[in-house]
Amino acid sequence: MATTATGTTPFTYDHGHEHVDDRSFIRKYIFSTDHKIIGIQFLIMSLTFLLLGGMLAMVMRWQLGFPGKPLPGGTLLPDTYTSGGVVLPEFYNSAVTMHGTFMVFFAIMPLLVGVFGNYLIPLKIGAPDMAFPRINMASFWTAVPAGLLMLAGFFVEGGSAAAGWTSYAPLSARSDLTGVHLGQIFWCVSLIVLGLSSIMGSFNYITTVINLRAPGMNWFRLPLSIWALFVTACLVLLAIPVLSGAAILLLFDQTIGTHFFDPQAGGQPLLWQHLFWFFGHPEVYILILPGMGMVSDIIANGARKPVFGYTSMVLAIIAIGFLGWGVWGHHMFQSGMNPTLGTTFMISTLLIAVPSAIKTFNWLGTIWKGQITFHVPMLHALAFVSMFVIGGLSGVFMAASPFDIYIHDTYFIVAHLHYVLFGGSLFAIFAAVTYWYPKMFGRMMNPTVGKVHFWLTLVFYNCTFFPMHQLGLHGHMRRIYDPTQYAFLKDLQPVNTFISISAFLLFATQFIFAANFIMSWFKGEKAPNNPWLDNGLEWTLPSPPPHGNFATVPTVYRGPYEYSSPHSDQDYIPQNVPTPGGGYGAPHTQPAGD
Amino acid sequence: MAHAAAIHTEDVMLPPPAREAGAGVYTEKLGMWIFLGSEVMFFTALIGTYVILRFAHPSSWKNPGEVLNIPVTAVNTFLLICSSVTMVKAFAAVQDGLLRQLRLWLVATCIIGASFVGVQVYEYTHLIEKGFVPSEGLYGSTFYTMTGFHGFHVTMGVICMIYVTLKAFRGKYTQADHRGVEVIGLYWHFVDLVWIILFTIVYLI
Amino acid sequence: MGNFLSWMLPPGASTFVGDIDWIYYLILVVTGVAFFAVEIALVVFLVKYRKRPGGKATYVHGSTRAEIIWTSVTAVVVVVIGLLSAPAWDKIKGREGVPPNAMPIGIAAKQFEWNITYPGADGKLGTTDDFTVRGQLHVPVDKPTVATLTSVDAIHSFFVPSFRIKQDAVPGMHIRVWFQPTKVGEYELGCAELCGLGHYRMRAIVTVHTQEDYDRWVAQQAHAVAQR
Amino acid sequence: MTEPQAAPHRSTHAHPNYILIWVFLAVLTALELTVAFLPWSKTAIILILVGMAFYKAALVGLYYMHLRFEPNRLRILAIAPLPLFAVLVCAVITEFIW
Ligand code: HEA
Ligand code: HEA
Ligand code: CUA
Ligand SMILES: [Cu+2]
Repeated sequence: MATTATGTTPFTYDHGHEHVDDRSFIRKYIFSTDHKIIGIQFLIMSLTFLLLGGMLAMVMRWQLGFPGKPLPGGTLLPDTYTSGGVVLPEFYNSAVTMHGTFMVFFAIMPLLVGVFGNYLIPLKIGAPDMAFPRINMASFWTAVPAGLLMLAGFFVEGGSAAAGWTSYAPLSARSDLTGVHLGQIFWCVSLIVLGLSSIMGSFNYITTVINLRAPGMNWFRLPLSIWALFVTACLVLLAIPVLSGAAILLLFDQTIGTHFFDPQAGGQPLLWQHLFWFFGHPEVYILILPGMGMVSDIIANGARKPVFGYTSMVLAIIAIGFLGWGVWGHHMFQSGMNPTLGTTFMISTLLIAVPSAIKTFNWLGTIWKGQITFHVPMLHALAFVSMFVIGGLSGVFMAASPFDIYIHDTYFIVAHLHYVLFGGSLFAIFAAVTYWYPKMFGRMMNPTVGKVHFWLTLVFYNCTFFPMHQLGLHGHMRRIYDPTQYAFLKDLQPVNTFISISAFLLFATQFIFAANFIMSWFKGEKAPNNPWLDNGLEWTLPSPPPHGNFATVPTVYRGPYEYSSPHSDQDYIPQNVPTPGGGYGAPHTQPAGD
Repeated sequence: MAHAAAIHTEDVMLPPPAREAGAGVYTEKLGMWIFLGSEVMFFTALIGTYVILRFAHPSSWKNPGEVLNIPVTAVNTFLLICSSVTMVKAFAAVQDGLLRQLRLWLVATCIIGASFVGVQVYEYTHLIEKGFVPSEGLYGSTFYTMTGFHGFHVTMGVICMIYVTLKAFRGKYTQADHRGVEVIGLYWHFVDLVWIILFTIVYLI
Repeated sequence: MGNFLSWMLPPGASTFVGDIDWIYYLILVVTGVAFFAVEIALVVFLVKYRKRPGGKATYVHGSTRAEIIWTSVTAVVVVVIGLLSAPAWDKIKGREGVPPNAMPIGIAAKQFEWNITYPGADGKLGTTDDFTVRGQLHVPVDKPTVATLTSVDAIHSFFVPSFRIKQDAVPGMHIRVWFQPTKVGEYELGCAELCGLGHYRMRAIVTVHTQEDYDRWVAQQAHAVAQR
Repeated sequence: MTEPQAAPHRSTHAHPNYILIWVFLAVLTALELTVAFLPWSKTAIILILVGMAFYKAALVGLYYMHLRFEPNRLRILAIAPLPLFAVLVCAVITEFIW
C-alpha cells in the first residue's frame, strides 16, 4: 500500500538551503527542539536514574546478604532509614519500590523510547526532525520534573512510596497501613506527569514514522529498530493513559476520600490490579521491543548478512504488540480472580512465546553462515539473545498457572524479570549506546575497555541473578526484608550472600562503562561517518549530524540489511545509493557526509 | 566516503516512489487523531472503572434524578452540542474563505464552551451544598471523577480555543491554510463525543 | 550451598505436590531442550562463522520453510503445555475442585498475623463451639481442609511452600482455598504479598496431625476456650 | 518543520448539512431524556439509551469530525483503540459473575 503515492500528503522539508546554526546556547543544548539533542538529554537523565536505581539495589542486596549488619555508610543516613547503620524495614520497602519504579519508568523506558526513539527515528527514515519538535522538547521537560518529584519522596516525612512498584491497593491507598502518606501521593503524581511526557513523545514518533518517511522508505524497507520503536510507540500511546487514569483514581482515594479501591464502600482492590496490569503487561513489551529491534540491526551488521526472515520479524513485532494486550491476567493468577479467566490468560500467555520464538530463531538464522565481527555492540547484542532466551523461557514456567501457584511472588519471578529486563533490555541498551555513540558524540568509545566491561558484566550478572531461580524454587518470597525470619530460608542464606557479593561486583563493573562513556566524550578517537560500515541512512551523515539532518532529502533504494550482496564488491550498500544502470527513481543525491 | 561501490547488476528491489504515502492527511491532523487515540484510552480507564464498579455494586447508585439535577445538565448538554455546531461552522467558514464568519463562529464557540464549564461549576457547588461529595460512596467517587475530568478537558479546550480565536483575529488562517482550526475542532468534537456517552451513563442510567 | 543449586523442587507434603511438580519437570525438560538448542547453536555459529580474512557471508534473506517449522513447533508445544496444565489449575483453584467432605476453617489475615478459626467438634463454622487461634494452623493428615481467606487491611497471601499452595487474601472478598496434607509434621506458612512493614515476619506454623492427634488438640483448645 | 506546509484542503465534498445534524442531536437528546424516565424495564431502557448515545457519538464522529470523508486508514486508526475497551471491561466483569 505504501508504494502507491496518493499525492494527498503535502511533503516539504525546510532544509533546501545551506544551514547556518545561529541558535543561542540555551536553544541549542537546553531548550532544544533538535531530536538529537533531546535524545542525548534523555540519555543523561536516564543514566542518572539507572545509577540511582542501582544504588538502591545495593542497599537491598546488603540487607539480604548480611541481614542485621550495619550498612557501610549507613550511619550517615537519617534515623528514619537506618538504626545504628542497620537498614530498617521502612527503608527496605521504599528501596524495593523505588528501585523498581526508577528502573522501569525512569531508566529503561526513557533509555529505550526517549533516547533511541528520539535519536534514531528521524535519522533512520530520512526526516529532518520529529513531526512536532516543540512538543518533543516539552516531552523531555515534563519528564524531568516527574523524576525530581519521584526523588523528592525520599526527603519528605514518612519517606518515599513503599508499596512496591506495582502499588497494590489498598496498601498504597491507605497511609495508616504503611506509614507513608506524601511519598505515595508523589508516586501517583509523578507517574501522571511522566505519562504526559510519554504520550507527547509517542504520538510524535507515530506521526513521524507514518508521514515523514523519505521517498523510497516504504514500510518494508524500514529498519527493524524503527518498526519496533513504532509498535512500541503505539503501545505507549495506548497503555500509558490507562496507568494515568488508574493513578488518578488511586490519588483520589489517597487524598479526597473516594472509594474506588476501598472494599468497605464497595470498591474493588482487584480493580487496581486489573488496571495496573492492563497497562503493565504492554509496558513490559515496551521495555523489550525497542531492544529487540536495535539488536536485530546490530546483529545483521556484525554478521555482515541480511536479517533472516525480515518479514516474519516485522510480523512478530506486530504480533507481540497485539497479543500483549490479552495476557495481563497472568500477574494475577493467585489474586483471587475468576479461575476460568485464569485458564484463558494461561493459554494466551503461552501463545505469546510464539512470536518471541520466531525472533530468537531468526537471530540465529542471521548469524548462520555470516562473517561475524565481534565488535563491542555485537557482543552485547549476542548476550541479549542468549540472556533474553533464559528470561523468556522462565516466563513459560509462570505462564503455566498451576506451577505459578508455587512460584508466584518468589525470587523465581525476580530472576525472570531481571533476565528479561537486565539480560534483555539493559544489554540491548549497552549494545545500542556503544553502537550509536560515535554518531551521537562524534567520538569512538574505547573498544578494549568496552570488552572488559562486557565480559565482567556478563559473568557477574549471571552470578547475581541465576541463583535467584533456585531461591524461588525453594519458596523464597520476594520483597521480604529479612529472609532469616523463616526457618526454611535460613539454610539458603549462603546463596543470598553469594548473590549480594556478585551484585556488588556487578555494580562496580558498571563504573567501567561510566568511565568509558564519560572519557570518550572528551578524549575518544574522532569517529568516521560510518564506523561500522552500516547501510542505514544515519551513517551517510557526519558524526554528529548537523541540525536539520539531511542537506537534501535522501532517496531510498532498498532495505537496510543488504550486507554481502552479490551486487556489490563491498559487503554493504547504503540505502540511499542507487543501483547504476537501474535507471529508476529520483536522481542520486549526494549524501551530506561525502 | 567510499560509497562508490561498484554495483554490477540490477537491484532486486522495486524502484522508489516519488514520495512515501503516509496516512494521506497532513501531519498536524494525523498527530491530533493519534493523540485522541490516547485520550480514548484515558477515558477507557475511567469509564471502564465506572462500568465495572457499577456492575459489581449496583446498589451504590441512585435512580436518575434523585441526586443529580437532570434539567440543569440537559441544558448543559444542549450547550455543548451547540458549541460543536458553531465549531464546525467555523471550520466550514474558513474552508470557504469567509474569515469574518470564522471569527464569529469561533467567538461563539469560546463563549458557549466557557458557559458549559460555568454551569458545571454551578452544578458542583449545589451538589456539594446538598452534601453529595466525592467521598460519598462509589456514586460520588465515580460521578466527580468522570465529570470532573471531562470538565477539565473542556477547560483545556476553551483555553486552546481562545488561542485559536486570537490567531484568527490576527488573520493567521486562510482558505489555503487553516490547519489550526481543523485540529482544534477535532479535539473539541471529541470532548463533545465523550460527553454524549457520559451524559447517558452517568445521568440517565 | 551445592544442593540448593539443584533444579529439583524441595520435598512437599500435600496432594498438590503430585498435581504440580510434574508440570514443573515437564516444562523444565521442554525449556531445557529449547535452551540448549538455542545456546549451543549460538555458540557453534559464533565459532564457525567468525570473520575470516577474505571470507564473505552468504547472501540469504530467509527461508519460509524453516520459518513455518519453528513457528508451528513452538505453537504446538506451548498449547500442549497449556492443555496439560489446565486440569491441575481447575482442580486446585476451580470452584468445583473443592472436595465436598473438606473440613472448613476460616483464615483471617491482618497486619501482621494469621488468625485461624476452627469449627470445633461439630465440624461446622459459624457455630458457638468455634474457636480462633493466632499464628497456628493445625490440620489433620490425609483429609482435605478448605479455608475461607479474608483480610481486614491490606492484601496478604497465604503461602505454604511445602503444600505448593498460595492464595491472596483480599479485603472485601471471601476466597476459598483448599489443600490435603499428606505428611505429619511441622511446616511454615508465610505471607507472600507485600503488606507493609511487618510483611517479612508475617509467619505462622502449620502442624499436620494424625486424625487422633488433631481431635485431641481440638478438644484441648475447646476446653481452654470454655475455661475463659 | 518551521515552514508552513502547503494547504491541506481540497474541497472534494460539499459541506454536509451541519445544522440538520445539530437538530438531530438535540432531538435525540430530548428523546433520551424522555426514555430515561419511562416506566419500562431497566434493561430495556439501558439498551435503548446506550444505543442512542452511540448513534449520537457516531454522528459527531462521522460528520463533525468528518471521518466520513477521510481516507480509510485514518478511520481505522480512529477506531483502533475501541476493542481494547471491550477487552478490559468484558474480562474484568467476569470477575463478578462466576
Ligand atoms: C522486558 C520485560 C519482560 C518480558 C519480555 C517478559 C516476557 C514474558 N513474561 Fe514476564 N514479567 C516481567 C517482564 C517481562 N516479561 C516483569 C517485570 C514481571 C514481574 C512484575 C512484578 O510482579 O513485579 C514479569 C512477570 C511475569 C509473570 C507473572 C509471574 C507472577 O507474578 O506470578 C508471568 C506469568 O505468566 C510472566 C510471563 C512471561 C512470558 C510468558 C513472557 C514471554 O513473552 C517470553 C517469551 C520468550 C521465550 C519463550 C523465549 C524464546 C523462545 C524460544 C527459544 C522458543 C522455544 C520456547 C518454547 C518451546 C516454550 N512474566
Ligand atoms: C530494568 C530494570 C532493573 C534493573 C537493571 C535491575 C537491577 C538490579 N536489581 Fe532489580 N528489580 C527491578 C528492575 C530492575 N532491577 C524490578 C522491576 C523489581 C521489582 C520491584 C518490586 O518488587 O516492586 C526489582 C527487584 C529487585 C530485587 C528484589 C527485591 C525484593 O523483592 O525484596 C532485587 C534483590 O536482589 C534486585 C536486585 C537488583 C540488582 C542487584 C541489580 C543490579 O543489576 C544493579 C546493577 C547496577 C546498575 C545497572 C547501575 C549501573 C549504572 C551506572 C553505573 C550508571 C552509568 C552512568 C553513566 C554513564 C553516567 N532487584
Ligand atoms: Cu501479610 Cu505480607
Ligand atoms: Cu506480564
